Amino acid sequence: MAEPPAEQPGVPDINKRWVRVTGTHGDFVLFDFTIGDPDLTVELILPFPAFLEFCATNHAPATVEPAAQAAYERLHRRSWTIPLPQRRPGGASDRLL
Amino acid sequence: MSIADKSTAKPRKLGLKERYAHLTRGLGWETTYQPMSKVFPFTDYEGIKIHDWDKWQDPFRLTMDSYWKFQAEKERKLYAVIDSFAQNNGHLNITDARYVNAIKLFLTGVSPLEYSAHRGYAHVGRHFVGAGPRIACQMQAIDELRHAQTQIHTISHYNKFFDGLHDARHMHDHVWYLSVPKSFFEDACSAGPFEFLTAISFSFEYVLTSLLFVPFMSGAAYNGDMATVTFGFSAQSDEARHMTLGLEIIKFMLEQDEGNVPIVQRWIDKWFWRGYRLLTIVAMMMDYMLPKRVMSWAEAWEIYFEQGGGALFEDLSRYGIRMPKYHEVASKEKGRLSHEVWATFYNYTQATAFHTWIPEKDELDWLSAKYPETFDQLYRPRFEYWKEQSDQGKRFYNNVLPQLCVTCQIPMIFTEPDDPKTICFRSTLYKGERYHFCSDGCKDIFLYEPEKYIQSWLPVHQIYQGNCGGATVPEVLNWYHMSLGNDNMDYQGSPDETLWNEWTADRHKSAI
Amino acid sequence: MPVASIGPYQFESRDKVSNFHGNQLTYLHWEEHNMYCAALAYPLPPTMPFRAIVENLLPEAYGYHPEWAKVKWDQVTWMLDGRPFIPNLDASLAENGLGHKSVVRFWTPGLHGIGGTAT
Amino acid sequence: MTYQLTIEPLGETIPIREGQTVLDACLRNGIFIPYQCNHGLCSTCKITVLEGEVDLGDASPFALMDFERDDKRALACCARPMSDITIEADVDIDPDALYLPVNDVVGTVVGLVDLTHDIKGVTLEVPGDGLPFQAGQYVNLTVPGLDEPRAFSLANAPSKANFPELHVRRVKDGKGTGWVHHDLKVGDKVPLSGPLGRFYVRKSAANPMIFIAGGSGLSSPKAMIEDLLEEGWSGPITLFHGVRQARDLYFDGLFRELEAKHGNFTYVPVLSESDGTDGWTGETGFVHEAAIRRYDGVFKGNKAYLCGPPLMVEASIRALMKGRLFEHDIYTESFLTKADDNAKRSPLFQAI
Repeated sequence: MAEPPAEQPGVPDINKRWVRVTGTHGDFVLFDFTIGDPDLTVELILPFPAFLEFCATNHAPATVEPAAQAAYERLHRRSWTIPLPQRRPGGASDRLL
Repeated sequence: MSIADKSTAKPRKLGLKERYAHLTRGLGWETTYQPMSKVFPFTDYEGIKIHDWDKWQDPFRLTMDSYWKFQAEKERKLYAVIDSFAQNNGHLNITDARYVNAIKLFLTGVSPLEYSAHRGYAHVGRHFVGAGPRIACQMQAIDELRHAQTQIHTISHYNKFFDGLHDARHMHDHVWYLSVPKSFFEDACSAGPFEFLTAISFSFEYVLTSLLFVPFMSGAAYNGDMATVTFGFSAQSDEARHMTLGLEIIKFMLEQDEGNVPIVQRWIDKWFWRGYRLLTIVAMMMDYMLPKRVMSWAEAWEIYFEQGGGALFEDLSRYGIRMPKYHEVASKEKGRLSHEVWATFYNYTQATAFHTWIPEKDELDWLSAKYPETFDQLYRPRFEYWKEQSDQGKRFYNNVLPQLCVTCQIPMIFTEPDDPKTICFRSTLYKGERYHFCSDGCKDIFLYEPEKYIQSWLPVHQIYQGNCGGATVPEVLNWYHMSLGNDNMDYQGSPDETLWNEWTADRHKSAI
Repeated sequence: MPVASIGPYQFESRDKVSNFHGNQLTYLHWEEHNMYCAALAYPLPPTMPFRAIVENLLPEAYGYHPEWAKVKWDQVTWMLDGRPFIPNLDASLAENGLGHKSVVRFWTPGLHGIGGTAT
Repeated sequence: MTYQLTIEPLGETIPIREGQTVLDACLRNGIFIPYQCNHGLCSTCKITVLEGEVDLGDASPFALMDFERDDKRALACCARPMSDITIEADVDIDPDALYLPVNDVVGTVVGLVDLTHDIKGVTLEVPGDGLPFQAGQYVNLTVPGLDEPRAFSLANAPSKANFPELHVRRVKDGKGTGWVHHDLKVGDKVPLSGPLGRFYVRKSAANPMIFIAGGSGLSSPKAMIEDLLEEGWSGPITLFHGVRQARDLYFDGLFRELEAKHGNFTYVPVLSESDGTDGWTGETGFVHEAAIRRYDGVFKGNKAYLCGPPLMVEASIRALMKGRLFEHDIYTESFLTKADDNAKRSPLFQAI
């Protein structure tokens, strides 16, 4: 890969990505997704398996807000007992979080 | 110690609220050599009575000074990210080139609305007597302009590689299905300032916008479209401010005068229905256009309207405001909307500035699972039949233009609320002429202000009147600035698909 | 009050019949066959015989449909602008009562679309 | 080590211990800074440090961005003083708030009386300065064996700061109220913390006042009205007290006496379950219905104070709003029990 462009002060590194779980809704995970800089944050929603896949694809470490912790863990536990809808081959590992 | 002692002890600093009031309220004054009614001609005619403009609670106390600072910083980072994606060929990271069709629809259908919103807010920002709402509107006008710009800049990267993105502004003003979003905003912008804010700030930005932005942004992110996610950064962080303006204008009108209540209710009814009809394309985007899907339209409707909106209208009922009229029709339609609309674009793919396709088998299965009560019973056989025919070289085209609804301008494709097999026909006579509607919601809106809607620029009728470049498909496409065989027709066999296959073939090769 | 406005607000219909060069708009819809997503819009001369709709326009538009060949024309029921209607094939559209922007819907008994799904 | 914390725009200066967060110091001194998560994530409690140094603590980079740190912004819930400091916070300047510090005191039970069949009146004695408060505020009471303290409104006039008075209704299966009703004895020592809450009379507004109380929700209005009448408030004051039956009324005699003595005070007891055989000739029905009748449905121009169970408060808010009195002029203290308040609310209203 080519050399990254010369570092400018404060230019966000787009390869740095984070995920912060803010809540759940049924089987969906609500989360903030950040690229490079906390200013660049967007609120997203994905079904739980898609969420895991998304974090893996983006190499984004995830944190869970305390208020969402219990609900998120419930979702996580349930995902072991309910059949997951149509996982695509090569999808993310469930063990990410 | 008494309160009086304290206040004389030392002159206290102004609070943020007071300081903001001083920074804004001074911008309004009583005119002397011209009557106020001449300087502000739009404040009374809608029937809204305001007794005390100072009762306006600034929902978001942001000064221009800090606004510039904050937005400039955000924008700087944003454009750095956009550049970075362009340099890294970000378009190669999307799941499939089919996805870009959602972006084409967004750029031609939604981004121009950001610009319309800019114009609308700039206009009403001039016409409110109160300095509070005036400042809020002016700030939002700038936001909307920034949103339009950011979206155009971001999507311009895709324009280098894919068809259909080359002339969004022209298309928005000409292409048949884009008259739906265009007329929606022109209806709002040609209303008075109070109706405009009810329409856009409240009904659209507050009640319905989550249905557009959250699932759309999630779909973009999940499908690897980080370019679109970048304009999400810009837009979503402003949304919170816009939503508070929507709530404040409603509270303000409802509290200022009892007579405002029925007017506001009628506007909420009207703009709920108009907004809901506008979101039809979002339903289709979510269920059909994302290679990897986020949630079904029905699920989004349940989460964002039935539950989220339910809580809001429960609170509004304290003012005597009820749920928007025909909300129950929208809920009855949630299992059909996206299917009816995608089938419509499949009917008229020859005149559509994005590609259409029959969903793959796993996609049909997803739809069957998400719509257990409607999809297999009503729509799956249709798509399977079309697929079968297409495979035999007999692709279905609808060669006759459809009847349109005079109010929402969508083809009259929607079915009876209680009978999904029968098209819903509604009509009325006004001054001896017939007018047709897709629903009771659209008919009610017409009946209240017929003079406004008898001017509707209905694309089908305009073609027949000879105002759209000619009478043949190539002539009309030419007038649309659409390139036959490139911008329109099926994804299968399109230049987009060919190019994508080449790229991904290269990718596979270089991986080995 | 037809519209809230700051002054007189009177406009002519943008779709008045005189804008259609001697034609009038007619909407045709084959019920229970929603593969065709909406009623079809045609600019037609009011002097045209109704037969031309049945024998020319409809087959051209709907002929693709696998059930079209099975339509039993003697059993078809019609509705014009919301009222039951029996067309006189040899009379003109105007003589049949079709005006500007009339809607003609028709039902073909026994034919309920592909797989009975109104497709 | 203790520093001085000055809060602008109030101009109030309060003590803050080393290691104590700015938010904690403010709340403990009756200064309400809006906050939500209380651990550095949500940024609701963002402040500006005008003078002095703070340790920003564990504020999330999401909630407090770099350029904001450069601009001397901080999150009150994480910031700890490193010197005397002056901050500016988004506090509403409320001319009626006294910003009294929260004290932890121990009261001795000096009076226990059955006010009704299910409401116990508890009078405590707190020596020294007592428990200064603004009429309408509440205290937290530590109940043996319970982790969370229980909140009770103070029913005495603030002039009797040495004798805090609480009205405790027996909640079915409620551990805290059960303890008060069955175990508490005269002479017992009870740890209290207070005053708390932002429910107090907006005297600066000078509007006529309506108090609507339900059941044991009479405690705050009693303190507020006694306080107003003691200091010679001359504006109209109307108290509606809604209960089920005549046996549920208490301090009925006191309020009738006050009504006779003060021309500006009106007392309206309302029975919702009067069956006509009890000889009751006063108002019947729900308390908000009585208010609608008395005011002919028009509430504009008043200030309303509502105190009681959530259903009563909600019904009263609706009645007041229908009578054109809105959020700005309505103050509420809802008595939530564990089961209440799961209903989803929109952000349309902040205070009611």
